[in-house]
Amino acid sequence: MIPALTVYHLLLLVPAPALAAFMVLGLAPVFLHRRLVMLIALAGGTAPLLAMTGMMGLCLTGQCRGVAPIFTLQVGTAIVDLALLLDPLSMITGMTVTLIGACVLIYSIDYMAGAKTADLRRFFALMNLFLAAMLAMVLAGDSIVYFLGWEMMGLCSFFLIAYNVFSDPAVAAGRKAFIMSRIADALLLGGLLLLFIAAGSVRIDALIAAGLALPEGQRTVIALLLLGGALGKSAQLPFHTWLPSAMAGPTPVSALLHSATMVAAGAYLMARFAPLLAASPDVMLVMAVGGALTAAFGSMTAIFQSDVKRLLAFSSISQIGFMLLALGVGAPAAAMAHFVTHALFKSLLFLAAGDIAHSAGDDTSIAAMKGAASRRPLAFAAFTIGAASLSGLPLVTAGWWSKEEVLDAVLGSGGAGRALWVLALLTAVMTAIYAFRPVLIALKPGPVDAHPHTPGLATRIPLVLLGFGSLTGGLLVGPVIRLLGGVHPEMPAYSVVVAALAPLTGLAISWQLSRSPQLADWLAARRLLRQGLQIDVLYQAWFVQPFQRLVDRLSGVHGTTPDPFGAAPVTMMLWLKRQLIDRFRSDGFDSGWMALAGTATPLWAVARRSQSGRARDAVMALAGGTAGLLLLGWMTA
Amino acid sequence: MTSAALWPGAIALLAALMVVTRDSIVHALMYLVAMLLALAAVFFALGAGFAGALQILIYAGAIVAVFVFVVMTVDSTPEALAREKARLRRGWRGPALLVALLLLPLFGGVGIAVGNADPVPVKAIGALLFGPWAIAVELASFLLLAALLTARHLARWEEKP
Amino acid sequence: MSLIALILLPLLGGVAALFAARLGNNAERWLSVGVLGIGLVVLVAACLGGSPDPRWLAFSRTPWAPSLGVQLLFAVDGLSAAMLALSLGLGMVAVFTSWQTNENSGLFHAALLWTVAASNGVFMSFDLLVLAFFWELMVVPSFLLIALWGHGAREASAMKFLIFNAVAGLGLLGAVFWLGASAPIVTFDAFELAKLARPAGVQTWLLAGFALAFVVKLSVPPFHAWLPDAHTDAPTAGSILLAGLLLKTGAYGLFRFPAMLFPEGYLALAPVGLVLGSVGALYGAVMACGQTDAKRLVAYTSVAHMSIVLMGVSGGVHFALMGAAVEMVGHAFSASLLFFLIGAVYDRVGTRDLRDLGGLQRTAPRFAAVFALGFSAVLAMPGTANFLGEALVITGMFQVNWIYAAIVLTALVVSVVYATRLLKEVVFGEPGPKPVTQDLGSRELSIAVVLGSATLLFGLLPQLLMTPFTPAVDAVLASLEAVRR
Amino acid sequence: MTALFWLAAALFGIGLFGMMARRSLLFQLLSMEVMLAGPALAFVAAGAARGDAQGQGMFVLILVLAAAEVGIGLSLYLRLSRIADVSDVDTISDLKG
Amino acid sequence: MTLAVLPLGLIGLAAVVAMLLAPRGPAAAPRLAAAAGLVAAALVVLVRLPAPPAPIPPLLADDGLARFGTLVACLSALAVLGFGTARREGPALIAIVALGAAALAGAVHVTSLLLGLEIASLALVGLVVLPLTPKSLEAGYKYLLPGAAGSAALLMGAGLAYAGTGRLDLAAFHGSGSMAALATALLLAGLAFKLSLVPFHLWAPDLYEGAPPATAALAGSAAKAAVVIAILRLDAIVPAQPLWHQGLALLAIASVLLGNLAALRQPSLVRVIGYSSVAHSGYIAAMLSCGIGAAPAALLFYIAAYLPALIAALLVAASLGEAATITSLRGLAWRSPLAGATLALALASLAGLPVAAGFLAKIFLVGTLVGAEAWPLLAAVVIASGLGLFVYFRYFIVLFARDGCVVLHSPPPARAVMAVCTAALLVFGLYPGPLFGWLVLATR
Repeated sequence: MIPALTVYHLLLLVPAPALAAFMVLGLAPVFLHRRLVMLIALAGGTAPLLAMTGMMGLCLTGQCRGVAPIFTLQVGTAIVDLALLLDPLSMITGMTVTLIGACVLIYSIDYMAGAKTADLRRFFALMNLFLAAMLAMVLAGDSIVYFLGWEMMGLCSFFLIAYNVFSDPAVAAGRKAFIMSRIADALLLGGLLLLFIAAGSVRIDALIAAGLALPEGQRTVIALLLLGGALGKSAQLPFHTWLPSAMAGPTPVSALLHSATMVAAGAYLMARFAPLLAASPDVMLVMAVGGALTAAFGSMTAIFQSDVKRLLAFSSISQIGFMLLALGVGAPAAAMAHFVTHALFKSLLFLAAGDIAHSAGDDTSIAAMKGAASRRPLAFAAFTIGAASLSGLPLVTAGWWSKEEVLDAVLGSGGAGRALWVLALLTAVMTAIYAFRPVLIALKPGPVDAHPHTPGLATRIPLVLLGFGSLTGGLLVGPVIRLLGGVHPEMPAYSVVVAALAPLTGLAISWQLSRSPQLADWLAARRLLRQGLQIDVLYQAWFVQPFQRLVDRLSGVHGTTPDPFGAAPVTMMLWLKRQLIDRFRSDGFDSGWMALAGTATPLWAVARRSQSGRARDAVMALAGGTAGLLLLGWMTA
Repeated sequence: MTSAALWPGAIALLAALMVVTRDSIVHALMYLVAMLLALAAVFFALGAGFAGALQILIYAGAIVAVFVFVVMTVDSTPEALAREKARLRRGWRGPALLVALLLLPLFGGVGIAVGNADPVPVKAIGALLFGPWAIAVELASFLLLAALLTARHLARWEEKP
Repeated sequence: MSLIALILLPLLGGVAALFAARLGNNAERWLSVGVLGIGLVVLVAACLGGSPDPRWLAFSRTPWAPSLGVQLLFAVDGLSAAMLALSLGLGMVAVFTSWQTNENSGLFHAALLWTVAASNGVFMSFDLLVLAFFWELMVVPSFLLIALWGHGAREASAMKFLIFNAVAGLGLLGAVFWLGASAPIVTFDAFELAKLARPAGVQTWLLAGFALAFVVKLSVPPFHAWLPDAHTDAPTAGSILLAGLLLKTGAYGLFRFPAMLFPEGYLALAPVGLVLGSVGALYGAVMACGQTDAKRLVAYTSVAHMSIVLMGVSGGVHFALMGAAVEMVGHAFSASLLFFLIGAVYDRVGTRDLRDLGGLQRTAPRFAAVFALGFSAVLAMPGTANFLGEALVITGMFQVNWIYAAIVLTALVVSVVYATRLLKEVVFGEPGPKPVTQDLGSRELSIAVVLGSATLLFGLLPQLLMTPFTPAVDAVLASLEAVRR
Repeated sequence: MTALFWLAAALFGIGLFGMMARRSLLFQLLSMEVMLAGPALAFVAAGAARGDAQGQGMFVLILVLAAAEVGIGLSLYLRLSRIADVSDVDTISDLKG
Repeated sequence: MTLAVLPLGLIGLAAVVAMLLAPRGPAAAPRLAAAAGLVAAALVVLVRLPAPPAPIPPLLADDGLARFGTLVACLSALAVLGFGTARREGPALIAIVALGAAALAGAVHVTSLLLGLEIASLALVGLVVLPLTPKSLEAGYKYLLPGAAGSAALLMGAGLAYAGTGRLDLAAFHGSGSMAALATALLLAGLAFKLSLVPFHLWAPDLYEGAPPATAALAGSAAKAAVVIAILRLDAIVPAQPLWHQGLALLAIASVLLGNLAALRQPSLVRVIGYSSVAHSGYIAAMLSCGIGAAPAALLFYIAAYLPALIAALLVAASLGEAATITSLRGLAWRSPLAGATLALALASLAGLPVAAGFLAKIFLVGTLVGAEAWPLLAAVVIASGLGLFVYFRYFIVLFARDGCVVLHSPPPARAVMAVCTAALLVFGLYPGPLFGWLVLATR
């Protein structure tokens, strides 16, 4: 049953170290010293990067398409064969995930120094489990391992958001995130299973082939289900409300999960099933328009945010909107390129923001960033590079190259492409505005460092690494697109110039905003916009409260279960008792059995009274019975 | 032959009614004797001489005699009689209805077409009782034995159970 | 011959436990564990020992009361072997969990062993009268377990449990006797009766009798009223047996006999099963969200999971049936794990009210870790047997009708709501008024780890379950196929 | 002949009425006698109509039965009269419910 | 011909000898005499099992039913003797009741039917009033008086049947005219009284409470079994009358429901057993009304399963001395395991749950009803068994309660009878093969 070993079985080595670290940290019942915990976590976090670079080497030297089967199983007529897959898409995403993962874990060694050992163990165990799950999903060659990784990420995100178990908002945010992502998982599971029925096998390529062979209507349904799964996981409209509240988790979690890797899983899903989606144009259109709208909505709401982490959260929503826009217009290569660069500069922004917040006594509001430039020069510089790359300052930053690819792809896609291009440009401007607001505020003079201690080496290395990546990442964009087989469309000159001008105008507007105080107050006043058009409140009213009312009615507000459906037989009997029996005034009966025998007890009282104990009644009963029988006999003779 | 039996039958019916409705037990007992004798007359009319004789000898003689001994113990003071009459007044409608309900089908359903045959000689009854029915007579003796044992046990004077 | 030992051993073991209680120092506990252990060994030996009929792992037929047409006809295939192992294994877990209860522990262990013996009987016997005998026998010892060692309004709940199941059993009794008596030569051998053709209308009636008993035992709404009370007031060991074992007998019965004996009836009543199951799945899940007592919450989750099993069984397609079988095993482990853990909290804190619990993450980290395992199992997280079962059922439902699949998916989503609520109330947050002071002992931890790892084992290596179940599923499909055409 | 059977039925009815209506134990015993007279008459009449000895044979058995019942009835009456008000049998009813 | 009557003769002899020894000899002498006679009679029946039937022409048959009836009568009388509470005339009366039951079981003629019934009833009156306490006297009175009315009704029926057909064997009730219908109605009324079917049942609970438990056991076992056998014989001849089956069905539904309902909250155990005897008569009547007459083995098995349970339960009640109420029974299983186990098993058997023979009895009951598709009856039986479960298991729990200070004194023979009854319930429940086989043979 275990197939012959091939070189691709090395793929198993990529998620293995992280899984091993989780096993040791999470489940081993032995006491681990604090330093040992950090060491294991670090090993578990960085080893996948090495393994992945090994696989990248293999991929670059030509054999970039290989499948490593794990085991096969016969279920009825279908064959269930689990396998890992190495192809350009999984290699690029894998490399990004391992790189960002390593950086964040190194950073969190220093960042989480304050936590107790037990909590630290739990934190690192979950981070490593997340890493293993994400890598499992990325490298999965079949839908079962894929879905296993997909759901495990949701579970880790719940536990990590609710890491600080004592703060109720964090736990509530965790529950909200898990429930909404579970809705998405349900849709995805539906789609995958429908494909499994059609394909009779779980291999993704077989699924896609079977999907293409399906009739038009069924294929659209499956594509919509997969899209639903992607939208939910990547916090796109209409499933976006959980991401801003997920910021309640620690910053490394936000950096790794809720910005770079997990939320982009939706885009990866769409890229993985791109051929199937391409075959249903209307779903592509929905994805493109949805992506563009989410991008615009995300960037617009980000402008009005008062907390830097929520600002970055809305920025992630917006940037992933860009990726889905690119996928929607049929350019998965551009989307994945933007995914790589976005992972780099967004995690940089989060890590830098985290360090600045540390210096301001863990207050992540933008106002608290005043004077950050002087307090934490390196973090400030990193944040500035990140912001530049996010807004896509021309030529100098990685963000520019990948956004340029996306904009070109949108423009070149014809049809609705032109309108979407204009919307994308407008979003680019707004992105620049919200990106540079915190930078400009940080330049203003501010209070001295709350607890002065120069950040350790563990904080500085990731910032430098990611900063360098955000700047030179652009060089990677070309080879990535070529590797993914994307075609570089020839664009008219004016599009490049306009794309370059957009971030600059955004920077200028942002400069104006930081200068005039009344504009700043106007911004602060816009509460409606800050809460993202209060869609969250809307969901609360439409979905959560009615569900809660239903639950309370069914199971009783204080939980003493009337359980109407279960008690139906008993309530019916009680009703019958009231109608038929209560006319006989029966004497008292002890309460212990009342609940159960309530229905039968008055009947018993009637029966008992019939037992009057007088002999004459016995004879009368006998006479009555005989008369009855005689009449019956006489009639039926 | 059956028409000759009708008159004593009517007397028996009347006597039975009186038995049940009298206040004093002695009067009731007297009417019971009258009923039994009337029935004996019916039996003779029907040619069942043996049955009639038995009726007079054992039923009217022995059983009623036992009754008389027991009746002696009853105090028939005037207020006891009044109480008895009052009780009867109150409670007779229910039982009367039940009995009427019971007799309705009986009267409706009963119908004997067969005529009358010559009287049955006593010898035939003896042959029957000590022929095929011998076991029945033995069993009857055990019935009486059981009654004897019970009566003796009940009538014991000293309290020792 | 050895198959009868699987019943005699626990029965006589129970009687012996009654007297062993006087010897003191846990004599009856080690006796019970010993008996169950030997039972497992006998089971494995029987299964490997091969049998005359290739279809069955082990087969034994011994005439018992020829005048009545009754014989001890035991046959074990993959599904029954799994159920028997489950029954013996959970019996052992139940014995270990109640290592402290010392009131009349002789009768306690006797009742435990008799319940296991009775359910072994149900899982093995193919003579319908013997099946009915063991079916009704299961009720009495579990009634004792709840009534004497339970807490709260235990007698009322025990009585409710007894009346619901025994009266429902009447349906089975009537159908069984009439089925046997109407055969040309009076016999209760299920295989012979399966061969006799019967008109569809009669089959539906008979199946209704059978199904009533099984569905009430499976606790699918509206017949589930006894489950929450029985679970809330049962002792931990009782809950484990009730959830892990008794519910499974209902599921096993629905899996095995309807298709074999009444194929047309099965096809006629399948839609009813599907509708009942889908209503139950949603109703159980929603009810679970509203509970304030932890055990009641888990009880309602059992109602939901068992309704999904009912849907799987009435699906009539390969995936649905296989999913139902896997879900039966998965739910046994996950429900037992959660009941065990909640029982452990109750022993320490004295209350199961969710409003008073909490803060276990800080005070009992080991407990929190294992509870997370149980949490992910009840949540049907991929990698657990529950997910495998439910995913297969959903696939089956897609083949039957996509609405049913949508309902199971919704139930899957709602399961997150009550699972996270349970976790939030028990593990997260500030410790309640009576905090749990001392973490899980090594005995308790080993039990929890065994149950948890079993769920993961069958989740990650599904072939351990699926390959043995395939012949059972194929048999059901074959009998349906013969009729469908 | 049918008139005789009506009479038998009537006697049986009157006996039954006596048992139910009268409150005194002795009257109930008397009514028992009247009641048994009914079937006795029926059997004798039927036997006579057919000229068959079995009718009178049954009469003998009924006689035996009546004697036995009177025996037990009266001795019970004497025993009960010591412990309860035998003139009103309704008072003898502490076994009930 | 003589061999068939030998058992009856032996029991009669035992009765007479016991009567003679009663006043003078040592207290145990009458008991031993009666027991010896009964054992001898039982042995004779067992020895003659394979022998061909040797009926006594008009009155008594000697087929399987008669032998089963005689055997049951002897065994239950022996068990009641085992109670050890019968004084002075007790053993003689017990023997006479056994004689009556044996005669009734064999009766194929109106005379033997009447005599069997009356011997059993009047001897029972004697046994009821044995302790001469006010309660027992009242119970005796309440059994004698309606009993006399019942037997008069039966006689009236027989008279009409004889008038109509001129025959006195059981076939007299055959025929479709109104005379035969009225005769059958009166006959059914008489027999229903003896079976304590509702509305003729009012004497049963009072008798079970007032009389000593030994007498109640005898009434419930020997007398009832013989009446059921008599009805079985009639059922084979009489069914021409629609009244017979419809009447039985109506009586059955009433007794099954009222029997269980009235016992719901009864504090006293003996009264519960009284009501359960009414209910079980209802179950038996239900089976009879569904034409069990064709294959009576199931009904005989029902009796064989019901009797030990009834005797065992009453035996435990007897050995408790003062009234066995739900409070005084607490913790019986821990105080004296044998009595506790016996009562628990008896209750489970009456409720119809496995291990005890009652389970198979319930299967036959429900199976017959389903077979005859008598849905109203089945509904009544289902509701009744639900209520019954509640009644019996309310006592079942109390047995295992931890508090409670019940004291129990039962002489060795009583403990032996308890053991025998428990063994009987277990063997019939777990290994019914041979018994059912013999019953099928007996009733072919």
